[in-house]
Amino acid sequence: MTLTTLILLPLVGAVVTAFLPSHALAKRVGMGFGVATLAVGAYAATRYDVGDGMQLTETRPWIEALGVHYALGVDGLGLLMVLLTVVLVPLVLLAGWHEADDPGNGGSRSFFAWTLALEALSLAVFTATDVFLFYVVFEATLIPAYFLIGGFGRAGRGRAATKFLLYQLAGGLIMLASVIGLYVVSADAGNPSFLISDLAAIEIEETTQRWIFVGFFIAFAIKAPMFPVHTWLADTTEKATTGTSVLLVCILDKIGTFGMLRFCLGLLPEASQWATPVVVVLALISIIYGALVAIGQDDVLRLIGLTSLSHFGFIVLGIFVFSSTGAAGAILYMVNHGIATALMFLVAGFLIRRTGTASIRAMGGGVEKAAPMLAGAFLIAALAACGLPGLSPFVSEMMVIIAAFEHHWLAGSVAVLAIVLAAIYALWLYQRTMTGPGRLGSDDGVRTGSHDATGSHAESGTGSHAVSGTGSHAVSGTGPHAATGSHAVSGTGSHVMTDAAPAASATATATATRVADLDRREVGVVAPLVLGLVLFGFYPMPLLDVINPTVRDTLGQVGVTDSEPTVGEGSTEGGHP
Amino acid sequence: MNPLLSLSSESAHDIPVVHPDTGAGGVFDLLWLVIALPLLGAVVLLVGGAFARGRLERVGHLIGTAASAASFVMSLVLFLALLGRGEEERQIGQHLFTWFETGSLSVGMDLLYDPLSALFLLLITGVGTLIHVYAIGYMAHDVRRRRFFGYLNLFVAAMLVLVLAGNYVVLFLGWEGVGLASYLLIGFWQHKHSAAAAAKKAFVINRVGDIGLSLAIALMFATFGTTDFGGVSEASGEASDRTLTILGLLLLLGACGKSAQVPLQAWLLDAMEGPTPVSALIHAATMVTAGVYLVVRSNFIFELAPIAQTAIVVVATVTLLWGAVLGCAKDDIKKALAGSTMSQIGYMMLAAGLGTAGYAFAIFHLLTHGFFKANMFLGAGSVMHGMDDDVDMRHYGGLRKFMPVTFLTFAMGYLAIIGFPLFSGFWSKDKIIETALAENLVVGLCALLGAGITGFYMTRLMLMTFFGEKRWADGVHPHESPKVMTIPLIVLAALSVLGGVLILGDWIVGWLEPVTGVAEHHAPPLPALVITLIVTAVVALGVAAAWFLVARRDVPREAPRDVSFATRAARADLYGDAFNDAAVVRPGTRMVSGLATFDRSGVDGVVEGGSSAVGGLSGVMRRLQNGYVRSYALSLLGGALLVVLALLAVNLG
Amino acid sequence: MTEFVKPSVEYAELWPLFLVFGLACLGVVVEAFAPRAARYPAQVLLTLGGLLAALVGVVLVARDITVHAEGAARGIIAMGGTLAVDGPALFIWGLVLALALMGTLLFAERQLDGGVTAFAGQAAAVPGTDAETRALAANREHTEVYPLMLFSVFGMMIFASANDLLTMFVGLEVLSLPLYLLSGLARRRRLLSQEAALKYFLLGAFSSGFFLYGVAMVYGFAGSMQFAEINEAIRNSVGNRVLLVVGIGLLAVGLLFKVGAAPFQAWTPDVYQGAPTPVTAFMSAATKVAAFGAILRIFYVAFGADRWSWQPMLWIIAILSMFVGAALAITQTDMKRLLAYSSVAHTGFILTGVLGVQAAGDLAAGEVTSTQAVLFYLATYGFMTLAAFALVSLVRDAGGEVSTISRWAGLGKESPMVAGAFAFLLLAMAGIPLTSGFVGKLAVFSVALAAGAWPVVVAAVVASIVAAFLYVRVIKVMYFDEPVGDGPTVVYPSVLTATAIAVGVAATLVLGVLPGPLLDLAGVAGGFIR
Amino acid sequence: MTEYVVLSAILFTIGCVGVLTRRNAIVVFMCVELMLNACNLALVAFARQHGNLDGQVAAFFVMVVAAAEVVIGLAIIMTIFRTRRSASVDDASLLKY
Repeated sequence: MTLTTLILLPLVGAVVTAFLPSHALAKRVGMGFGVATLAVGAYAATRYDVGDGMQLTETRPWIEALGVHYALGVDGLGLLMVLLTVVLVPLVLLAGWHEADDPGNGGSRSFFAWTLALEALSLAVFTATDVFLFYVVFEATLIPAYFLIGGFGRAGRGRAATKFLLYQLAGGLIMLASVIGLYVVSADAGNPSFLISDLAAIEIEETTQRWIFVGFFIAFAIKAPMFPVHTWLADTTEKATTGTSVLLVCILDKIGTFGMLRFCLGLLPEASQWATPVVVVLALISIIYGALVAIGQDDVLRLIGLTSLSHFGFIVLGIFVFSSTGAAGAILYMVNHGIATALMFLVAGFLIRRTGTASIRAMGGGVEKAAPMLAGAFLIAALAACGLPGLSPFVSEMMVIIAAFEHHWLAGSVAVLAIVLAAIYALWLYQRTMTGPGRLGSDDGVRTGSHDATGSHAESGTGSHAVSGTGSHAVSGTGPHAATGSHAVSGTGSHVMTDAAPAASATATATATRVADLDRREVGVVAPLVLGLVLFGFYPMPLLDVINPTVRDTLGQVGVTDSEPTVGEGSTEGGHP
Repeated sequence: MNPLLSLSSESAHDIPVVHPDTGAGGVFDLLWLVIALPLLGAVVLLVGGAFARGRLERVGHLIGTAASAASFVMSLVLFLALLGRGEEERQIGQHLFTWFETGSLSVGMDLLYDPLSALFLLLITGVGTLIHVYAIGYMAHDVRRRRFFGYLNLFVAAMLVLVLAGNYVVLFLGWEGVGLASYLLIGFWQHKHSAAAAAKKAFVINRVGDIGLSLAIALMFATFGTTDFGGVSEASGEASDRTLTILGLLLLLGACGKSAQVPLQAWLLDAMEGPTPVSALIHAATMVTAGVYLVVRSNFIFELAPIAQTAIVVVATVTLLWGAVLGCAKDDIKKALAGSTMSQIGYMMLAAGLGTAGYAFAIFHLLTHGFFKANMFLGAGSVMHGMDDDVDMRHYGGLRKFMPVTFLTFAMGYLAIIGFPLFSGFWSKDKIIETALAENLVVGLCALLGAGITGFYMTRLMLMTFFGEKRWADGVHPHESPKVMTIPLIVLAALSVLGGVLILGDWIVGWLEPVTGVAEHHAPPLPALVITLIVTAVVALGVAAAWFLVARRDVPREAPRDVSFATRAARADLYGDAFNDAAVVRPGTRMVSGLATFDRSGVDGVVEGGSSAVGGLSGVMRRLQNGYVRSYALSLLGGALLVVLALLAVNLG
Repeated sequence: MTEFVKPSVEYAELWPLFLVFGLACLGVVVEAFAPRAARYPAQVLLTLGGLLAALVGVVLVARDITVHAEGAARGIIAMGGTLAVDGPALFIWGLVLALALMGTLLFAERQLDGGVTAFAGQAAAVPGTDAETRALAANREHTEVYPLMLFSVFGMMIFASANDLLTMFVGLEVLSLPLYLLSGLARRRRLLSQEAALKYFLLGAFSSGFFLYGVAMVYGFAGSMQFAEINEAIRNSVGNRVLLVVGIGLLAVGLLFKVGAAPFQAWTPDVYQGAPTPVTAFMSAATKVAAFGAILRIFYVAFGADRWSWQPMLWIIAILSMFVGAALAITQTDMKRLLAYSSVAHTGFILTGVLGVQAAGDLAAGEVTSTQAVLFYLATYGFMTLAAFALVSLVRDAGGEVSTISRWAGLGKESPMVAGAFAFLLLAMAGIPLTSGFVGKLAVFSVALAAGAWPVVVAAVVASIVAAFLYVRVIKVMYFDEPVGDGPTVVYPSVLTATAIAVGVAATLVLGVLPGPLLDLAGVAGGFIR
Repeated sequence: MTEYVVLSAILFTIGCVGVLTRRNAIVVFMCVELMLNACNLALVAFARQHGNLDGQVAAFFVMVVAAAEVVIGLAIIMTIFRTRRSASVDDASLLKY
């Protein structure tokens, strides 16, 4: 019942939240449900026994006429995805505490309700062990996602939401054909059933398997997303709020790669191997293409969205090279990408809320000076995106690259190019948004073009105007920063805050727009993510301990064994006897 | 292979196998502390700022320095302990924890402490601590000094990880860690566009090198199933020549990035945007030499990959001349020094590329260079400090009277680098040129030429800065730096002078033998003493040339424009940036913006186009629904015909 | 020529049918003799009560029905071989009656339009004349609609259970004729309504001409109108196959016309738009159910032995319907027309199920049969369509219903309940899981795939993607578009319409989440008898 | 025998063509009736051929149904005519696209 509770809790939360009388109350209650779900998720994790296959299972017939069961269970992969979901959702809620109440947005009540609904359905997706149930919740996640995209965010979001939904529905319907195919196959085998365990036991004829594989794979490729069916991604992340983007990219899109592991590899092993060359090439294209296109973006959120294309390329690559290193790397990457990209999106969201624009050019940089913590968090996210060792994505990226290299040297060599491209997009982004003197850094910058809007914001700010000097090299007179708590955004729409700095520094030559640093709530959002990045960067073994048995089982299903090193005995414990 | 470039290669049996002793016990159990101390310092300084900002601002620099100093003490203790062990027992391993593990892949957080690491430890923590002290003064007026020390500590910790790593993945961790620290420190004043851009450029170019290192790691896993130095060195003999050559070239690519070797040299001069202590520590003494460390550390691969070794020698030779040429043309004191750094690292790489015979000298030169170049950079910083941060040497002149301590310490460094007899650089560079000549004549001559040019540009720098007329603007009041800055200078000057003692009795060669193996002796074409004399003579020529070209003429405040092509080229970094721009950046930018457009109109266009095509079709079809009942009836009849014909076709066809 | 035998009438099984017919006749009598004021309550109560009783009757009959002589199918051949009361027939009866009940609720709704129903005060009065004005002023309304509807329901029941061609033809006409009239009785926009009636009538008559000619051809082939005998004749392949094939084709035309399959769909949008919305709701749902009952019966029972000859034809029709419906709906600007095209697309999907018939031996134990799938789909479709049209009737301004889609902008904010329910129904039509539409699609696709009709399934998937677009578009308009000018308001209906909507939405939800019982029921309904 | 069927086919075709070409609703309707009668002819002919009465009975039924249809049809057409003063089917084309 643990898993049912886990799914029902946020679902009930969504319904309750939706009918509460006030937004403020809805936020508290919604948050409460989010945290409670986190607690249940943590409890489920404690009940999980590493290396024991599918666990916490619940199976009861649902639609007997179709052989459908309400069947839940988690293996290592599922557990990690569940944990990722339950951790990220409260953070997203916390990060979007004020955002949904902005004029033009749909209000916090519905934001919280939809988010919880999405959480519930995502959890169901990750725990479903019946193909039908999986498909049902897989598609059902689209509804809350659709309303989250369409209801909150920037102008043009309705169109983006429609595009998102259609793309996903298209994928889902194609998959439906394959789901039905599986059903027919199982019926022909004499036992119409959708249970994964039943289906896995069936030997599916090769041609049929390939067709079914294609259906599944297209759907998952759209979900993941992969080149060339990724174009919904950038549009969506560009228009939606960053919280929504986190839910989409960090949780929902994982369903794609999750499905590839669970269904493509698990149920259709021969077809998966048959498709490997094509999939690997597509993954490599995604890796490189995503990174290149990301470099060319001006919109922060679009850029971040496209980086995920590159990262999902890595995950898919890891899955389809069929080695334990690759698969484990891919699963680990799914977790790490979730953390890293969540951080990136949320910090970018904080930034955009302050500057009032998502255009890199219009932002003009210079944020670091006024908001070092914001910039620091952003930098950590950027470095995580480019796979810096010491931050968690490195380990997974390295594992995938190693596995790809072992698969074919060319695959590894192409994939590794991404580390350069990632450095370019991540650091160039950082450079253009955070560094430099800022858009009001020079005297003549004050009255030029699009800067006016924010310039007037600064003027209308109520606090004392802090002025920073840029005279000599050693000066960046930001002054001692007041305690972060005092920076609470007033919510009146003026996001450009002034800082309490000594008037003495007013002798400097140029004024800078003051962007408030992270406040306590925002630090609360950022800190766990940063902590996770660093912790799992240095010590990912807790995750890998959960992942490895799952990988072993999955690859056992496929029936491949790892290639041996060409020389040496490859001592497992390395050079320490 | 070109006979002129052919190098001898030793047979496999005399390459020492790395076989660390993990049960050394005693003080060696605390090996991890060397890294942990500065790391802790970094964490306290960077994260602690969020909690106790005010108090930490006041004592942050002291904490940072103390962390570094403690690490130095630790290194010293370890070094002494290592000295106390037998020659065969000087490889200490420590397994901290398993970093990641899956299937057959297992990477431990392993440390390896051996004679090579020991020397690096001393260099990093020793010079590092001195630079910390210096920075207390240098950064005194920067409001973000706490953060600066945090970064410095981070750097020290990462660099220590790099040199203490027991396998290539951990090495990569340190490798990227120093890259990060370098990025943060180059861009420390990131409100300046140039600093931010330089930081990014450094990181990105380094990443190109990292491709090599990453792939090397992948190849090692594929080949050996491990990246432990022990495992790889044990099994390297069994790998195919091709694999080893590729492995060597990949490692070289990595080394090129980190050590600013041609063709990945372009970032180093820009990196001078960072505060001067950074330039001294990272971009002169320690980090940029990581490439040399990598090559020496990977001797068990390179010894079996002669082609890769040849490649190292070629790259190193080109770089040592390239850097020297840049050094001649730069008016920016730090950039001139940076050119020199490139050139000197070229020497080290050259020595490392020469194989067993050269490893020890590479490390020797690395150490002495660490001393004298740090010394000179800090000296340059001291000059800038007195000159209101002006870096243009054309605005200096005659400073020796105003900053005597700086001048004297700088002079020690100067004499060391040009190889003035008995100064540290004399010993180390001489050994390299000697070995190079013994191995290959062309390379040796190039190295000799480089020594001459070094003499020229360093003399030029010296003359423009400390001699001649004063050329600074009104309002600038050159003055000596405070004690906290000059004391490190003095210590480093002393080391610059005395660094040569390491070679006494070939101590360093013997010390490193457990790592590098015993070199076969190749007789140089001339007696060693003659070579030394020739080198000294060439250097003297260079110095003399500088004297005639610089000291005997007025130095204009503005750089003359009508200069020879060679000068122009050298000023433009030998068109390195221009080449990168034309070959990579601009096509890259075009491709990226093209792709971005393609993504929107091409890939997405298919989707959007598909949907609008359906919409258009729908719009056309809907016109058929024209409201006239008779045309509906017609369509009905048509449908009936269709149905009947279809049936007839199926049944009777 | 045998001597005349008085046919036995199986009252025990047929009484719901007769009850409906009797009620209809009674309704006419009421109309003739009851005072005007009493007619509305009398008719409504009579109809509701009667339909409810008939529904209960169907359930009772279904419970008691016995296994037919040959094999697993249950039911009896009644009325001297003209009617077959078997599982599918009873299922369809029940469904039609349930939909008719909901339809009656909509017919009786008076709160939406200022205290009168949606039907013209006096259909004979020319629009714009004094007569009309007087009729309006007197709040007159046509109460004949109830008996008309009952006749139609009667026709549908016959249609679905007809066991010979002639009965089927009679059923077809009995169900159609009242609908022609009902279409023309709108209170507002009478010109459109009358035009719809005319078109429906002319085309309907035209298509019954084809149907009848088909009857003649098949009769010519088999020498009998009885389905069982036709089947025998095909099995033994006596007679002229050309006659048979042409006959099948022409019969198909008549039936496919009724379900609105392409290329016989031309009337659907016009009639759906022009007819009074309650009528549209009723007829879009119930007619399709009954007509598919007839299609299943005629193709499975009469032509079942000749499956291979008509399946390709249905492939084409199914694919055409799905694409024409989905594609044309995209550019519609009127909600009712949009729903009409959507129903065309649904026809295609249902046909996908129809053509998924397999020999009993090819089915695995427990596998969904095509009959089961189609019946289930019909149930889901009926409820959601009816509720959707009912919801359309709530969105109004001073001029009556507002069915222009663009004017629905912002409805999500203004009336979350109505917009939410409508969005839910649209999602169900799109086939999103957790709605009945999904299970229905799954069922029909799986039988088609199992029968090897994978090209149709592929086409269906593609068409579903296209169709998804139009549903999503409407949701987008309601939720994310800014309202332009004075938007329409949502008029809150009386308990009647509200009940109908609630039932429809609830059925859509329940059948989506727990489709098991109904699927089992459709399965238990089992095969046709002959 | 065949002749009757052919004749009925011809009549049916004439009816079809009439529906498609004539504008007057009444005439169109009469063409439909013609089609129904063509069917009747065929039914009767086949009944004769097969030697059973089913077809003849059917013909009677068709006539009854046709009569009912006439009632409904004329009612609708009349209403339209009264409203529009025209019985042309082409005039009633407001509902389109």
